[in-house]
Amino acid sequence: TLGATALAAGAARAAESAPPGSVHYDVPEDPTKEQGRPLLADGGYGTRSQFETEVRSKANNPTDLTSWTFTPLAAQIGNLTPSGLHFERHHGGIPTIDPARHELVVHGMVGTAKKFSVADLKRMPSVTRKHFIECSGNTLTEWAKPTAKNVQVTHGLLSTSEWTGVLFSTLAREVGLKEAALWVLAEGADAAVMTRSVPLEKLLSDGMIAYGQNGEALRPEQGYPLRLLLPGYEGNTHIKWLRRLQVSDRPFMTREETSKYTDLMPDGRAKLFTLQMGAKSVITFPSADMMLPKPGLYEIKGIAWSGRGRVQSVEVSTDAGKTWRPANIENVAEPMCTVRFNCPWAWDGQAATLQSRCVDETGYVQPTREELVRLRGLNSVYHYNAIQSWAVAADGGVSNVHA
Amino acid sequence: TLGATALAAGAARAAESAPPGSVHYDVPEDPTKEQGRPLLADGGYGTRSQFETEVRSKANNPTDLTSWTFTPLAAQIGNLTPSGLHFERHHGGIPTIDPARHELVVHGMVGTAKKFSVADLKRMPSVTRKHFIECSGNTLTEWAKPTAKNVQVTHGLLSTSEWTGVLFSTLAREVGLKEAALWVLAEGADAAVMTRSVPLEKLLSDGMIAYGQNGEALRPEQGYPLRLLLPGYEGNTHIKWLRRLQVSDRPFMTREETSKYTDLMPDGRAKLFTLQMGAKSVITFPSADMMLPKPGLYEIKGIAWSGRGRVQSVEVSTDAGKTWRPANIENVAEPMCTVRFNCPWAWDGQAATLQSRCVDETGYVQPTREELVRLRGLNSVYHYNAIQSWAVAADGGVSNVHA
Amino acid sequence: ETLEVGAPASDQDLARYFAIQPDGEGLPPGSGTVSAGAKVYGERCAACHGDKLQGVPAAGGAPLVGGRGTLSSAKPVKTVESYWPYASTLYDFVWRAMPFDQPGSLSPDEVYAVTAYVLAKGGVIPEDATLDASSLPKVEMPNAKGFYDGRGPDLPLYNAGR
Amino acid sequence: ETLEVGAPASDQDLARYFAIQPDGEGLPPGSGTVSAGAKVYGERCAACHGDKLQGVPAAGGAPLVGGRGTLSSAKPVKTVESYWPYASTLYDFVWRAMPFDQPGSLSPDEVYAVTAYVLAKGGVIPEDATLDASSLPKVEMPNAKGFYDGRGPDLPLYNAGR
Ligand code: HEC
Ligand code: HEC
Ligand SMILES: [Ca+2]
Ligand SMILES: [Ca+2]
Ligand SMILES: [Ca+2]
Ligand SMILES: [Ca+2]
Ligand SMILES: [Ca+2]
Ligand SMILES: [Ca+2]
Ligand SMILES: [Co+2]
Ligand SMILES: [Co+2]
Repeated sequence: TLGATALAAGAARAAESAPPGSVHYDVPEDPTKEQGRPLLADGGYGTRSQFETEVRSKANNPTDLTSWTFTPLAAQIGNLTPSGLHFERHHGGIPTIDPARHELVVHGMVGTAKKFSVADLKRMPSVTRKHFIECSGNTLTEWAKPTAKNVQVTHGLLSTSEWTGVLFSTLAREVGLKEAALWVLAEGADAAVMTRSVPLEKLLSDGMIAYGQNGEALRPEQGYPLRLLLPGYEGNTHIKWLRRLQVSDRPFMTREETSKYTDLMPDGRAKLFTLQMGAKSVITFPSADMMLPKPGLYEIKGIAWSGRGRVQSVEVSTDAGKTWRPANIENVAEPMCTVRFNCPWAWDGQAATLQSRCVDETGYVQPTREELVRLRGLNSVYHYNAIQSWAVAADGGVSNVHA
Repeated sequence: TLGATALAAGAARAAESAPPGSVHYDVPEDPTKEQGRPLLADGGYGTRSQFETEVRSKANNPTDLTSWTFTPLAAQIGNLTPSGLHFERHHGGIPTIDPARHELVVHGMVGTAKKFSVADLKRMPSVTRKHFIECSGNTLTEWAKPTAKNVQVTHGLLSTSEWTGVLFSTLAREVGLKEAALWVLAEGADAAVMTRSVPLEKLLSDGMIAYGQNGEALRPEQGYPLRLLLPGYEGNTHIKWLRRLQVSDRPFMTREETSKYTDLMPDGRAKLFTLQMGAKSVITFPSADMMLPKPGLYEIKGIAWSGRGRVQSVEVSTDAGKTWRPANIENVAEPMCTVRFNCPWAWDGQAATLQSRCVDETGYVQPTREELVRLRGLNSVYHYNAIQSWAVAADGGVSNVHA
Repeated sequence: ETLEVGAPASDQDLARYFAIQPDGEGLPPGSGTVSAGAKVYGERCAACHGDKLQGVPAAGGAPLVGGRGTLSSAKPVKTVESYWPYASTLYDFVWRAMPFDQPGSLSPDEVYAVTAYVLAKGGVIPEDATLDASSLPKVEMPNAKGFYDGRGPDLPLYNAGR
Repeated sequence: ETLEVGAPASDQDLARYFAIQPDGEGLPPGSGTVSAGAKVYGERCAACHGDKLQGVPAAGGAPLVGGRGTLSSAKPVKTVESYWPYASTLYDFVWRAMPFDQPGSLSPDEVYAVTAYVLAKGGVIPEDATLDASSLPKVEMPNAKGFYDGRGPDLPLYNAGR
């Protein structure tokens, strides 16, 4: 349970309830007329305000040991996901790993097979980069008809963090790569012993063995103490609890890259290794399940991203895609990282359909749902990155629609 | 105490202790042979690993109601400070504020005095920017002789976050500024009713009313629900629990800008409004209180920042400043934001003195202690930004020295 | 010039790991028959995947057989039988992750056997088959030719909608 | 064109706020004598700042008097008497933040009185003085000329050490 000091403080307040991640404190009538609480009553690691209630929500799956949770995107402020709200996907539960007993082994088509402790990795040259991770199953309920009730469920398998770790290229120099090497198997230390084959070229370009997330160690749900980071690649490849990298001249064809994470086309054949996430965006305000109180000036806000580079521009439509206006980008665009966008909108009280569209620096334009279905049919499951439509009714109610 | 779900989980484990901010889970012998814990056992807001122990430490002051805590910089990974480890300074304790009852009033030399609810501010155009905040008292123990025992205490009044909020310039347009306006008083809603006068020019250039920190609402210790953000200015001016902005044609000469936060020069006169933080850097590994196990190759790591713009370059010396080598910058430099740097070092087992030196994009060079003392004497208290020296002894012990 | 970080990994260090490739590389010694597999399946798998390998939705256990000919239909049914391109994947996955509630608890012989049982129930191999490191990679899966490398973007999306 | 966000703040809304400027702007009606201040000080301040205004380190209360002539010495002592440039700051600060344990609890008259008391003990005003909105801004503090605008960097640090 929460550390000793907080525990003691907590006991005295056990009767009070507070949202997850927070501690209850009495609210003074006038905070300028009463001393506040002293320093370090929290034991030295702070908690969020008791007035903040957003949480990850879980998918309705038969077992919570192989399932996922959604980031509450509508409540997210800024461009980083708080670590405690990062989306989750595990196939055998969250393991508890003692970093002192954890190793990363690199072997296969290498000069010298080597093992690295977490401490070894921490004393190597490091890089710090901000990237999103998106599950390629994000938005998969929306192919045939609008299904999910809000943006947490339509798009919440997306989170952004600052990641710190060692580039794979740095490790590669330590072990030496054999000439014919082309693929690398990455393996996790969880109950699923999760495995994916990754093109060596990707690993050498920007693959990272991450041990840091948002300034501290990875969170347990995100792979503590080590995870693979493959900027812009589908989330399943960012192997968590990483324990092994096996270099080979061919892919391994694991269950997660054949039975799952392959994209079935209308002709009955399926695409292997659809690894990069397409350009995508979504309006988070206003979005489904919200209510606009009255006509007037609103600030449309949202998130855009691409697995292929920087977001170049975002456009917003309030008439179901007939006309588009450029949105403001709130923060500096970084490669394979989300941006926040916003755009003023004077709502006249008539029904309207809101959309956003992302173009990335390679020129890839986020498709409409029609285009996407024309290209892929209705059964490819993964990589749904079509333009999302939210309908605003005359009464201000917002809902998930296909425009 | 921690939300309902976590509370229940916590009760069952009350006997186990875990560091602040974490929850204890049993460690399996082999995590691949046992299912992990299910999703959302944390109530939907995650906690850090039970193996992570770093905490804010507090200064030894007579009362914890006006005091400060230090960020554990040596343990920080990457370029962001986890919100729970952000340094603190309060003058009347941490108030608990219900955002539904909090307002920001803007008045004085304006066209129309206005009040804004937190919800009002959240529906205005926003910006998201990464900035450090440094207390101008950071490193104040080091003027005359090396005093603090480690880098948490020498430099830990420094933290970096992604901040989201409304630019002051956006608010200014709502209220209208009178022609002769030059200064703005910012006031907090804590027991100290903290006040500082800020040049209007600064507020109009990049001053922000922040409501977001690292993707979620501000933490209570950081001013929940609103704080002023003045990129690169001394921390005391970033008024927390912000409730009021009063526009004037002259500064107010509050206690915090006369009795405190003025810099006494050797001639007995003192500088008012030394607001910008100078270029500064510090090596966090190896740093005082550490022990290098044996001679060999090490990766020197540290942090550099400037209140006047981007960090341009960082150099490292291992011979007390006789020779300098360029360091690698780990992340993209942003204005008034920290960068992480690193530099390989082959330690031969001889005594060595490690230093780092920052140059910012304006050409300002971080001074030696001698230069700083020559310019300011020994009694100016604030804005100590001299080059820090760590001595590595032949036995590997690292200590805080003046070179 | 390396950083001199990390230690050599010995054969013993590597012995606890495996990954089976389509050509059989990585398969351990041992073997298993369909009938031995029936016993393993009944005891260790049926509760979650069903007596008839039809799946048990409440347990999260997918159907393992059926679905041939459905892949280009409106309702494709993807199982080991109908969809998986390589038998090696079944061996690899069951050995690492099944039974779901006792991962990594099966011996190589048990995995050969239950793999043989699943493939026989799917009509992929005969009921009297024995699988081992040499026979398993030779199994031809019904949908072996159903996959192609899908790397790279959908090209029509470049400059679409402009 | 504005965003139409926020509501006008009425005079009543603004009445709960104050900030006192060196010229006295913001001072409330009322007044206080040194002797009235002695009583307020004894009851509400002395425990933390000492009988003789000498400070009580254990309570975190600084000395409020003394230190004249030390500012250019090796050990400067900065107090209201020796360091503060404006009497308005004392009124403003005590009204908003003191007594530390009961902030904002003093009436304007009490603040005028205790301000007068502290300034008299520091030899800044006579023992028979009365402070109000018109006399307070006229008080000349001993170190009134001891400050200058310090904005901008130390220029010698540009290109130093290069
Ligand atoms: C306690 C329940 C349970 C038991 C027992 C169990 N499974 Fe599973 N099985 C699952 C679940 C749940 C999954 C999905 C795992 C995931 O999400 O990765 C699964 C997945 C599979 C898959 C992959 C299906 C696909 O289409 O990708 C195969 C094959 C499989 N199991 C075979 C077996 C075999 C063989 C056994 C016995 C040796 C077994 N299972 C025992 C629950 C179980
Ligand atoms: C319970 C203890 C306590 C009491 C009672 C108290 N003070 Fe203080 N005083 C403090 C502390 C602690 C500080 C430092 C506050 C801070 O950190 O901002 C302080 C600061 C001050 C300062 C600023 C000193 C400086 O050099 O900046 C003045 C002036 C002052 N008090 C006057 C008073 C007066 C007048 C009263 C009574 C009306 C009073 N105090 C009552 C504890 C107390
Ligand atoms: Ca109370
Ligand atoms: Ca909230
Ligand atoms: Ca091979
Ligand atoms: Ca256990
Ligand atoms: Ca740690
Ligand atoms: Ca005025
Ligand atoms: Co894919
Ligand atoms: Co200053």
